[in-house]
Amino acid sequence: MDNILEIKNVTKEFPGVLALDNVSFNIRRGEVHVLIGENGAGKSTLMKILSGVYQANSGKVLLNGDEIDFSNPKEAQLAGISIIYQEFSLIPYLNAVENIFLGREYKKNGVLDKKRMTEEAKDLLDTFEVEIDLEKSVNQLSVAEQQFIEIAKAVSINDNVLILDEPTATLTNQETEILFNLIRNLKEKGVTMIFISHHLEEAFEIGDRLTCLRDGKWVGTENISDLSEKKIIKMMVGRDIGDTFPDREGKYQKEIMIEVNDLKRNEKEEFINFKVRKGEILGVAGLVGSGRTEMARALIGADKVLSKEIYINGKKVEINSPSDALDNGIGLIPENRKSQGLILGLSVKDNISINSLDKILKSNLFINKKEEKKRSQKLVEDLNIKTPSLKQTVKNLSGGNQQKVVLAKWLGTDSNVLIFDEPTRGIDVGAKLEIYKLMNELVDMGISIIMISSELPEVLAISDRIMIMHKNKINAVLDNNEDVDQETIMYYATGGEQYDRAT
Amino acid sequence: AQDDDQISIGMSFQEMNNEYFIVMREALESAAKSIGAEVMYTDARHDVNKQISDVQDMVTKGIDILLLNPADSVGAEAAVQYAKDQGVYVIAIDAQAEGPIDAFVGSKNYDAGYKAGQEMAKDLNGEGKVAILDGIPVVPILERVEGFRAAISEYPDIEIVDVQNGQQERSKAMSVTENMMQANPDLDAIFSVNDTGALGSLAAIKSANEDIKLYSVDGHPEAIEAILNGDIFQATSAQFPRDQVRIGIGIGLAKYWGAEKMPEKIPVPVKLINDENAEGFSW
Amino acid sequence: MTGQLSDKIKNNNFKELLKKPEVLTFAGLILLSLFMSIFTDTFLTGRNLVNVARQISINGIIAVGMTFVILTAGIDLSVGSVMAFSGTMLAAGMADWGLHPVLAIFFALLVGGLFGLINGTLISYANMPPIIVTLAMMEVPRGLALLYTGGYPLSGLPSSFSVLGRGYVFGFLPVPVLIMAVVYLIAYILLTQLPFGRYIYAIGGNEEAVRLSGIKVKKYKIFAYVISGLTAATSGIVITSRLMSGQPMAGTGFELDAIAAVVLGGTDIAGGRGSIIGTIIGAFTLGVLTNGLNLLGVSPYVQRVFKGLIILLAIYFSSKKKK
Amino acid sequence: MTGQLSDKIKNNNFKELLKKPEVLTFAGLILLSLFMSIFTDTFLTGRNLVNVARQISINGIIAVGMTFVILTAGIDLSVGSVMAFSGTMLAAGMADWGLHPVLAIFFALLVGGLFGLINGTLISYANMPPIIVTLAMMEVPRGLALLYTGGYPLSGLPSSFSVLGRGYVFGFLPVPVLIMAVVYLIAYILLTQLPFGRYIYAIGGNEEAVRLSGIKVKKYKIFAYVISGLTAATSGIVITSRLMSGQPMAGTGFELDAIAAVVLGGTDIAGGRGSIIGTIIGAFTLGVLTNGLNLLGVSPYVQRVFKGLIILLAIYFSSKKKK
Ligand SMILES: Nc1ncnc2c1ncn2[C@@H]1O[C@H](COP(=O)(O)OP(=O)(O)OP(=O)(O)O)[C@@H](O)[C@H]1O
Ligand SMILES: Nc1ncnc2c1ncn2[C@@H]1O[C@H](COP(=O)(O)OP(=O)(O)OP(=O)(O)O)[C@@H](O)[C@H]1O
Ligand SMILES: [Mg+2]
Ligand SMILES: [Mg+2]
Repeated sequence: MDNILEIKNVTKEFPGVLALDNVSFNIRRGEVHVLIGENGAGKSTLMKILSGVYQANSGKVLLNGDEIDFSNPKEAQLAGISIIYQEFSLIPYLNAVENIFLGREYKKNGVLDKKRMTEEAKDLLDTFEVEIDLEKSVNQLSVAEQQFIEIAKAVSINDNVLILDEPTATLTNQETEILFNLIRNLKEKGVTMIFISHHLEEAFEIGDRLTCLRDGKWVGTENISDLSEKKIIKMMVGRDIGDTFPDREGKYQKEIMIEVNDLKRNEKEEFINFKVRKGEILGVAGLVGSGRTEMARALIGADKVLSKEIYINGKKVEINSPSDALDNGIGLIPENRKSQGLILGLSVKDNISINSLDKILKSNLFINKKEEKKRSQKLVEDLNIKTPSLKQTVKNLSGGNQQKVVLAKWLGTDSNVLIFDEPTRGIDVGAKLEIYKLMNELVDMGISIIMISSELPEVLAISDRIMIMHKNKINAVLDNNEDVDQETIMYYATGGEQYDRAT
Repeated sequence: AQDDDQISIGMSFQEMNNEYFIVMREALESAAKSIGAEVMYTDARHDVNKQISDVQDMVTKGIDILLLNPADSVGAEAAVQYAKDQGVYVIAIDAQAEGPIDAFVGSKNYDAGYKAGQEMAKDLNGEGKVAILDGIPVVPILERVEGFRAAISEYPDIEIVDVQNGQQERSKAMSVTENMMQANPDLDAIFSVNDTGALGSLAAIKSANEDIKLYSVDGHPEAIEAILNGDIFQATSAQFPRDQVRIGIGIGLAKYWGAEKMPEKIPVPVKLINDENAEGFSW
Repeated sequence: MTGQLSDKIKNNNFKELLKKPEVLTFAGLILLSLFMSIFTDTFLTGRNLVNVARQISINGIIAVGMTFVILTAGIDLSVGSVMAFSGTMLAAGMADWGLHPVLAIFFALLVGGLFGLINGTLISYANMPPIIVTLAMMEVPRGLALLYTGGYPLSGLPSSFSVLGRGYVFGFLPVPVLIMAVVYLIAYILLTQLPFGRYIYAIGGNEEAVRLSGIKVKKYKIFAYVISGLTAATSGIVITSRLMSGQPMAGTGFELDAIAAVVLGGTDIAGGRGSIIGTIIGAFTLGVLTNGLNLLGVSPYVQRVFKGLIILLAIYFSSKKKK
Repeated sequence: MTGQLSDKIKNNNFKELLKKPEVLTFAGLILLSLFMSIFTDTFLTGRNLVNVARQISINGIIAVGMTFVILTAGIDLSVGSVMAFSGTMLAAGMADWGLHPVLAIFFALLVGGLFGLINGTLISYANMPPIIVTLAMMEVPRGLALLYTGGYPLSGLPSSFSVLGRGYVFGFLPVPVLIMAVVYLIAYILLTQLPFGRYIYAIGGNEEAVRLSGIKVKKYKIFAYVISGLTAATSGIVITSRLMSGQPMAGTGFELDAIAAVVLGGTDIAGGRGSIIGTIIGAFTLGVLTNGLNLLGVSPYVQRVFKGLIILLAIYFSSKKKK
């Protein structure tokens, strides 16, 4: 087996951050090479260097033995390296065909050959076994559909090396399976792949070898068959962290904290009704597109509803906007932290205090800046947010730390009900554990948590009860006991009615 | 008012993209040159607030005499006041300015409108449908329209069927005229408050192949040329911008030298130019 | 069952159609025209419609370049000044330097394209915000035009040159309208049939993603501004011929009319979505509005109020649809 | 070792400081002033500096509201027209309806605020793009002003009223400058000391995130436009007093000057970043430029070219720093 890529002493510095520190390892021809590491370890940065987005400050990369120095992604593509970015990079108002062929349009007689492109795109997507409306602009498609279009785009360039930066973060299990089949197919065709994921089990499922980065440094490259999950985690965080999930305590109280009645967004939907007790974690499971996010948004008044009754501590409250929700102690930690959770250009402090400013007023008018700093500093310490200072703009934090900033913001408001929408999406194991622990601390304080998650192990490990949605309605609400497993949840999530254990 | 002996003259124009004012600037420069005076000028771009700033800056620079071509009669008062307070002699040119000005030099605008109206009535043999292409509502323009209306009122069979505003700007006047012709298909003649507007009308009438006679005020070289061409543009009441400036400077200098008994208002006559006397006319 | 289904499809298609903002504006245009036809007896005459078409040609042509720029999520406030400067240079070419009209026209286009190139380069390479670059560029070319002419309009153009602004083809179609039609046709082909057009839309949708796709974003963005410069110059040529003189002060405020036409035509001011057909509809709507109000004898002051309110109304409906 | 470290820190602080775009503009302003002091003997006189301050007060006040609006990632093109209408109503209040000046001033502010409210409501609730709403609103209030006055300036104001535009305090400080200073002080407190200011910045950074955080985004966005309407009206009051007449055509093109001041002052046209101190620096820079060029006796045509180029240069440097 020879090396298709040799990474030698690559160093990359951003202002104030050493993202990659003298990293060296090789990628073998035809393998699926898994790259792991905590948030901010430098994985995406390294991949962006390979694909010509960034240039290394020092060190070199050899492709088939020749040194490469791409100054833009096109050059990398021409040399056979393409990448699917962690952040979506589709054009929202163009359709699937237009996106797939962007930059390499077919022409006939000097004008666009739309027919040929449509046909080829269709063929390509057919091999993925997904049906995508080719007429619709991609911003009208689901996240998963967009993901497949991205992959189709990369694959159709017919690469030597395909880089997938957390492609599964937004996919369901089934969709992940389809993706893995695709990866196996490509591997058979001789495509070399670099695969980044925070899901360790995925490494075992499709990976050949694994490289781990920590704080921008290379930690090791091993055959996956020689590794165990525990070992990988130790490589990542540099120590044993014990279990991946904290112990579930289930100490919730009797009183109902929040009761949602007759929530309905439009005529086509059925009513949604549920309750959450004080100090309880209600897990919300369901397939992508089952309407969990939309339920949550409707609940806090971010979107319009047809009908909705909400009781907090038995008292009826009117929630017609997120600010009503805030006033009544309900907060949403949204699923897309960059576009919905953070003000990327503002500092850590400003982000954290944005919705608790009126709690710290001087003479009822002015911001008490000392108090603001103190409170923010405390939250940063409590949540162990890695940031050089309170003044750092959140844009420069890694994903996990950004997520914690959103959390800190809501902890600062003394809310009683917190809705976490995919709280651990794109977050490393260490940070995940911290977030789980934090949830436990919150429920200990009597806060109620609604946790929307597509990761079934997480739902099973954290929730007191599990609510399963299917096609915008609640299909089942289960007490989370020994009888409930992934299979049960999937059964209801796919529309099953009365679950019969015997069959 | 300044420490050195050289006389310094400043002129603040309401705008500087009309030949009328450019000619004034030329007269200003050549007159100043012949007496060895320093000269400066500014362009208010129709904004009287900018004009005040411009005047302040020129006064700061040390002018002795200010020729003020006001963008607005009332609004220019602050500029007049400021200049007077600093001991500068202020002569309003072309349009009246409020405040303690030393003199006003301007055309007999009422006459200009009246003469054009008379000429139009004569050409139409006392009957027809006519329209007014109005302009920016400042006193001289208003007086022209007044004069024109007075002349027309002497002819009961001439009807003013439309009044539209072309803002004294060529392309604007052109499209306004187009619409005017649509709304009044049997239009015989148009009176424009100035030549720039009339030239816009001319473009519209020509490309529509209509037969509508044009009358105006100013004496703009292109208008003279059009009159000589002889088909549509019939006459313009010519003003004498160079003379306005020359008289203005003269009065300013007299004041500067200490003259006390000076006329406060010097109306400059206008002259009707038609195809008979257009040859050789120029500002 | 099948009947129901096809009904549903039809219904959907119809709804889809209604979602296109330019369709809405088109409906508005029809309504407006209907209104004018009923309340004036001159609106619906051949001569008047030809007139309206000629009146909008200046703004219509400028709006083409503006469409390209706005699609890339940019804006070009310099069009009026560039138009004035190109027109002035055209007149200077013929009157002062004795160039053949055709040569002078090329020169004028070159001047317009050059300013587009400068705008585009500053925006693309120096990463300066379009609104500011082109705001500053409202001053420079106009200043140069005034400087060159000393403030005078430049006249003395060869009489043959008047055909571009005042002539007719087939006896009824004004040349400016023909020029406008050609410009729109070219723009239509560019935007819908060539990769270039794709990139223009894509850049407005997600510039970073387009860059990562290996497309030379900077180059195409510059092209958009060059096109805007060229259409401004084309308008400058038409207006110079119409007025038979180079007018350094022409085009003041034209940028706002062009933007209004583009946005009335349903193009998203934030870029990425829109169509050139929408733009011509938008330009016609503005033209019919002004013409109609004039024919109705509405005072120019009231016209301003009307114009503002109607733009608001149109955008209100189209932004409601978009949601 | 420690010496080195503290050097490094100092260096860093200095670099941080230089990164603030308003610092850059301030340096530019100093440079420009230095240049003018050397090349004219009148620039650096008390009287002239007072003049410059008074000259910029109109634009400086409008630029305050513009700063709020731009910080929220919006824009307000209607300021010039709102200013004209407020000023006209103020004059009408005193001259036509015999209102006491103080009452008339309140009325003018009310009118300005009302137009801000309309702009803001359309932008916030109807979700219409700011550039279009305020573009259309360039026409409406000016049309109303012209309609009311019939196009004439409205004069006949009580002479006591002239103090706001022409008076002095302490014998040397022009009242308009004092008014401007007060407006800036209030704006500074609003933006830096109150939650409101934080929200304004945050909304410009990521409106959706702020909304989901439970902040009443729509309300605060409307406030920004109301403030812009109020500062436009304040300018209208000052200018009406300076001119002792209500001028329906005042303020044409003022929106561009205000935007230029805001952006020269380092505020990001895309919202979320900037400062009110930068804006006053920007306004002064523009003022010194015009005043200096006048004092240098530069021809008005060349002044246009210069002004455009200097804005370009300033933005070039500040956008380079930002990167
Ligand atoms: N453009 C940038 N400017 C400044 N710092 C950056 C930039 N991009 C990345 N960084 C920093 O470089 C470090 C590595 O980031 P990178 O995105 O490579 O991490 P990652 O391993 O992909 O993390 P994740 O798992 O969260 O995606 C982080 O500290 C990040 O904050
Ligand atoms: N911008 C959009 N345009 C059109 N449809 C959308 C859009 N966003 C979401 N949808 C659709 O709305 C439905 C519900 O989506 P929602 O995000 O609520 O699902 P979810 O259960 O939260 O899934 P996820 O795991 O992706 O968060 C899906 O069918 C999805 O495809
Ligand atoms: Mg990453
Ligand atoms: Mg979701």
